[in-house]
Formats: sequence, structure tokens, C-alpha cells
Amino acid sequence: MAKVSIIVISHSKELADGIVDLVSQTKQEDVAIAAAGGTEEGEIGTSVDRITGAVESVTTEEGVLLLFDIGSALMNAEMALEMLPELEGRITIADAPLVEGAYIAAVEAGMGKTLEEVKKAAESAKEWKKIED
Amino acid sequence: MAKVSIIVISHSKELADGIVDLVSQTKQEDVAIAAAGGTEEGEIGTSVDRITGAVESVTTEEGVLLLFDIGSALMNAEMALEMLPELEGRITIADAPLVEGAYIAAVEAGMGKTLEEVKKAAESAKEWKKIED
Amino acid sequence: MELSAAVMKQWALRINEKMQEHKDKLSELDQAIGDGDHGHNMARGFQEAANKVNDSSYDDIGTMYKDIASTLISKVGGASGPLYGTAFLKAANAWKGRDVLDSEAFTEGIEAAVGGIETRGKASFGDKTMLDVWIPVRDEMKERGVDTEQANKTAAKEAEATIDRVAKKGRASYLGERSKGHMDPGAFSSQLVFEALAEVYKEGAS
Amino acid sequence: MELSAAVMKQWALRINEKMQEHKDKLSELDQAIGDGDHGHNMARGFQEAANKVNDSSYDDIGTMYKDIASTLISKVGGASGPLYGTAFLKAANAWKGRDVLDSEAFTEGIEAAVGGIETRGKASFGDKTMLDVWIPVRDEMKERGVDTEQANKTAAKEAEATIDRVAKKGRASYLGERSKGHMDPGAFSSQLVFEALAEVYKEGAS
Ligand SMILES: Nc1ncnc2c1ncn2[C@@H]1O[C@H](COP(=O)(O)OP(=O)(O)O)[C@@H](O)[C@H]1O
Ligand SMILES: Nc1ncnc2c1ncn2[C@@H]1O[C@H](COP(=O)(O)OP(=O)(O)O)[C@@H](O)[C@H]1O
Ligand SMILES: [Mg+2]
Ligand SMILES: [Mg+2]
Ligand SMILES: [Mg+2]
Ligand SMILES: [Mg+2]
Repeated sequence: MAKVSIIVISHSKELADGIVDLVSQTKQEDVAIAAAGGTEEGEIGTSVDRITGAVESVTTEEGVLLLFDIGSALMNAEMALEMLPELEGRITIADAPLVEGAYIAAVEAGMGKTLEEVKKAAESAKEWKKIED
Repeated sequence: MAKVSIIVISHSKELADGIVDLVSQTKQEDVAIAAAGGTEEGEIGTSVDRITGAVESVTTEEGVLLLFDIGSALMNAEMALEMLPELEGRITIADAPLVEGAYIAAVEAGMGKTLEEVKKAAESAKEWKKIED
Repeated sequence: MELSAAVMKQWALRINEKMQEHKDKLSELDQAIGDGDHGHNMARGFQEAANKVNDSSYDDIGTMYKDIASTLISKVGGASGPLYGTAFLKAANAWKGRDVLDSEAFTEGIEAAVGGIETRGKASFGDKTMLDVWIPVRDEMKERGVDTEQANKTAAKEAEATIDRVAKKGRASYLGERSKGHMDPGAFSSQLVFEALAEVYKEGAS
Repeated sequence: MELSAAVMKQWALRINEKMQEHKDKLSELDQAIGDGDHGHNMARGFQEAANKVNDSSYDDIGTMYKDIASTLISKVGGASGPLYGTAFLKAANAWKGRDVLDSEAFTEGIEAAVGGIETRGKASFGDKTMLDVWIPVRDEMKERGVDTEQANKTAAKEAEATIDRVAKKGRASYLGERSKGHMDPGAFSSQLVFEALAEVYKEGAS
């Protein structure tokens, strides 16, 4: 069964690749996770082309969830969505902390949840208590 | 004037290094930020020795704020604190999203804020609306 | 007032020259309240756009600006890439099929560009962004028609006015009050855009 | 019941042998509800600890277990590093200055170890962690004194009991209900710790 895929967008290639490494460790069956980090010149920044490329590399019927690091990455993520009108309804951007959101999104995707559910789970990572009292 | 330093702890070396790259871009004057990513063998995991090493490399009078990615990194961060009793009161761990928290912590540290203030700011990154309605 | 395809081409090339010339200043401004790459971003993006324009020949101003927009979108790593890219893309749509722009047509493009920046960045006038320059320039054009010399003056004045503002959007907004006292880099690059327009219009007309 | 320094050394070495032997199973268990590295972590950590113990000679059991603890803390990348490390460190403190442990002294060490795991990981019995094994073993020792064969049986039974539980701590807790149906890897490695104890005690006594 197709599962939701995840795209990690960051200004830093290392950062995005590192998250994919971290998350892939949990080996969620059939969950594809791709990094779109840095510019095409390998500098700090984001690239619409890298984002659309990453999306195309992992698109499934269940859809694709995009997570991003800071501000301007969102603009490029939104541009990418506009450039992929054929994916409308199957692609969305989460308002989630990048590392924590990607981790939990992968776990939820692994459970076969829908795109909307995976997005909600990623966004709920904001409310994680990482340290207990 | 001494400013608060920041330690980025992650299971992935690339992830931690990438965050340091991203944050360093904003060139906050006199704010030291160090990565403690991966194990000493370069595998996915965290290492108390790497954390204490990173802390020692950037300790200032104003103190050191530690941020981490997921669960077991916290245990190693807490071990590191216990191994550095001489820093008591000048070292603390933030319950913050890693990327977003590190970014805002660096900015606040750059403003010369106290350790407690920088920690609060990092933790407030949870409440960031990354996407506006 | 009329802007031919040739002048519109010169505009793009002149913007590039200005970005190269002021690259360091743009980055310095960004260093103060951002990440210090705005000059680098603008210089690289517009250089690629200029190369593209030089390598092609266009009758249709819309097609020309669509190429410029795509290049900026692809080649600028920062926020300014999607922002300028969207601006010129929306303008290009308004200019589609035209080989000359009268005052009204040019203004339509600028209006569309501003709409694009607003949609993309969700900022408003006064947020200390490039919009602080684009909005007043657009308002003036809508009211009195295109006067490139006036647009240049307004842009310079409005870029200056960003100095005292607190950033509400973009990276600089993380600084809060500390963003005061510095000109917004995107406002300055936008000033250069209109400075370039005034120059090429004057040269084209003479 | 008495455990000499020699038997306590054998315990550490035997734990290592068990971790090497069951490395794949430990990782498989972790694969199902974690990140699949528990076997790797345990095998590496205890191998280093065994090397350390083999390269040194100790009269003081406390010093020996302090070295074991430090090695685990430094060499295990996962959660189990600080957890087992803290456990043995706390036990080492309780065993300081002793070259032989009677039932009471050994139990004090186990109590301290459990306290250490609790403080470090903030888990409770029933959270589907290694504590689900350590706590009942400790309780039994406190009540009836050290019976290594009994501890071995209890550990095995309690590790088995983690299968039906939902993880509340550690990586597996992210899975929620999906963590049911698999034994907790740390519970199994803890079972091996007590299995090793029963074996070396039996051999030492014979
Ligand atoms: N949301 C926004 N709306 C409008 N303009 C913005 C927005 N965010 C940033 N900008 C503009 O972009 C400029 C910064 O561009 P640049 O330095 O190239 O990108 P980055 O901030 O990603 O490094 C700012 O000075 C500002 O004028
Ligand atoms: N907070 C905790 N308290 C007690 N034990 C824990 C806790 N977190 C994890 N564990 C134990 O650690 C084991 C996982 O260890 P390991 O796989 O080596 O580390 P990681 O989860 O970092 O990859 C779990 O099976 C569980 O028994
Ligand atoms: Mg910038
Ligand atoms: Mg930038
Ligand atoms: Mg594990
Ligand atoms: Mg692990």
C-alpha cells in the first residue's frame, strides 16, 4: 500500500541530509523521505528546483508532506507547489518544527496514515515536552 | 562582553553541523555555537564526551545553552552536565525544537541576553507560527 | 510614455549592472539585520537573468520577463529569489504578447508584481521589506501614470524610510527592535531596480 | 551468598559474551519498535568494557564497575549507554572499597542501579523499558536476598511480559499502540545481564 512521503527542506544540505539519516534509522516500511537542502550551487539557501525534484522522486498516491526550516524556505516550498499543479490535493506543507516534525511524520506515515493525519502529527510535535519536569 | 554560547546536540553529525552552518550565517557577534553530533565512531547516536568537549570549547561567563534532537540525546546531555559540576548555574538544557530553537537562541545571545533569557527564547520557538493563515 | 522591448531589455541588463556594482553594500545591509547574502543573491540571480536575456531575442516583453523571472526563481537561494521571481513573473503575465508598453500597460505589470510579492511574502507596507519601496512606487504610478524619474526618487526616499522601522517579516524580524537603524537590504535592491528604470528610459528617449 | 571480585569480573565478561551472541536478536527487536541499533550498541559497549576489565586487575569491585560504567557511557551511542552506564556507576558507588559482596551489599548495588536508571530515564515500571525487568528483580532481592537463579527466571518472565505493553518512554513510545506485540529490546538485554549473573555465580560456586 502506498504511504505518505516526506520532504525535508532546509537552507543547509547537511542539515536536510542529516534529518533524512536520523529518520531513516527508524526504517518505516515503504515510507520515502527525501532531502531538499541548500542551493544548486551547494550554498546555504533553498532551491525550488531541488524541492520539485525531491517531490517528484518520492510522490505516491497517498501524497507528499513538506517540512521546512525557516521563512524563505516556505516561499520556495509554496512556489514548488504552484509548479506541480498536477499534485494538488496530494501535497501540502506542515507548520512543524523541522527535526521533530519529520521524525514523527515518518512514524505516522509508516502506520499508513493519510496525508492530513501525517501533517497533523508533524504539527503536533510543537507540543512535545522534550524534557519532563 | 561575554555572550551565551550554544551547543547543538544531535544523533547525526551532519544534522548538528548543518544547524551550526545555518545559524552561523546570521553572524551574531561573539556568539559561539558548537555542534555535538553523532558518536565518536561517526555513527548515528550521541556521545557524552562529544557534548562535554563541545561545551568546553565554547564556555563563557554568561553560560552555555544546550539543545538536542530526540530523547536519548537528552540523557547524554544530562550526563554531560553532571560531569561538568564546575559549570553549575552556567549551563542548562532547553526544551526547544532543535533547528528553530538554535536559530532564535543565537539571535538572542547576540543581543547579550542572559542564559535564562536565551533559554526562554529558544523554548518560545515552539509557539512560532511558521506558516501564516 | 512608452517602453519598447529594447528598453525593457536594457532595464534588465541595467538592473544587473547595479546589483554587481552595489553587491557589497547589499550584503553589508543584510549582514546587519539578516544573513549577509543579499548582494550575493542579487548579483548571481540578475547575472544569470542578464545572460539569458543576452542569449535570446524577444519580440514579446512578456516572454522576456518570464525568462527573467524563471531564472531568478531558480538561481537565487534566498527569500529574494521567490519574491523578485514572483514579481517579474506576474508582471510578465501582464505584459504577455506586447512588444511595447504604454504607461497603463507598464503600470499593470507593476501592480501585478506588487500583488505577487504580497501573496508570496504576506508582508504589508511598513514591515521593513522590499514592499516598503514597491507599494509607494505602484501607488504613484496608478495615480499619475509612469514617471520613471519620479519612481526613482520615491524608491530612494522609501528605501531610506525603512531605516527607522522594525522588521515584521523575513529573517530580520527575528531581531525585533534590534532591526531598527539599518536600511532593509531588499528595499535597497528595489531602489536599484527603479534607478535602473529611470536611467534606461532616459537613454532610450534621448 | 557471596560474590568475589573474580566472579564479579566474570559477570562483566559473560554479559559481553551474551551481548555478542544475541546481538542480532537485540537489533531485530529494536528494529520492530525503535531504530534497530540496540544489538550493535550493546555489543560494542560491553566489548569495550570487557577489554577494559581484561586489561586491568582490580581488588576493588567498585573501581572495576566504575570503569565498566565509564566505558558504557562513552562507547554506547544510544539511550542504553547513559542508562546502563548510570546503572553500573551507581552500583559501583555502592560497591566501593569491597573485594567481595554478600547478599546485602550486592542488593544495595542493584537498588542503586535501579535508582540510577529511574533518574536518568524518568520511566516507571510498565513503561516497556529495561526497568520492567530491573524493578521486579530488585524487589525480589530486597525481599528475599540474592538468589541468582531466581533473578534469572524473574528477568526472563518480565522481559516476556513487556511484549503486550505499550511503550511510554524512549523511541518506541512514538509508536503508541503500534509498539504492542514486540518485546522491548532493553528488557531483553537486561534479561541477558541476569542470565549471565546466574551462570557465573553457579560456575563460581561449583
Ligand atoms: N516575507 C517577505 N515579504 C517581502 N519581502 C521580504 C520577505 N522576507 C524577506 N523579504 C525581503 O528579502 C530581503 C532579504 O533577501 P535575501 O537576503 O536575498 O534572502 P534571505 O533572507 O533568505 O537571506 C529582505 O531585505 C526583504 O526586503
Ligand atoms: N527513558 C528510558 N528509561 C528507561 N529505559 C529506556 C528509556 N529509553 C529507552 N530505554 C531503553 O533503551 C532501549 C533502547 O536502547 P538503544 O536502542 O540502545 O537506544 P536508542 O533508543 O537511543 O537507539 C529500550 O529498549 C529501552 O529498554
Ligand atoms: Mg539574506
Ligand atoms: Mg540567505
Ligand atoms: Mg535503538
Ligand atoms: Mg539509536
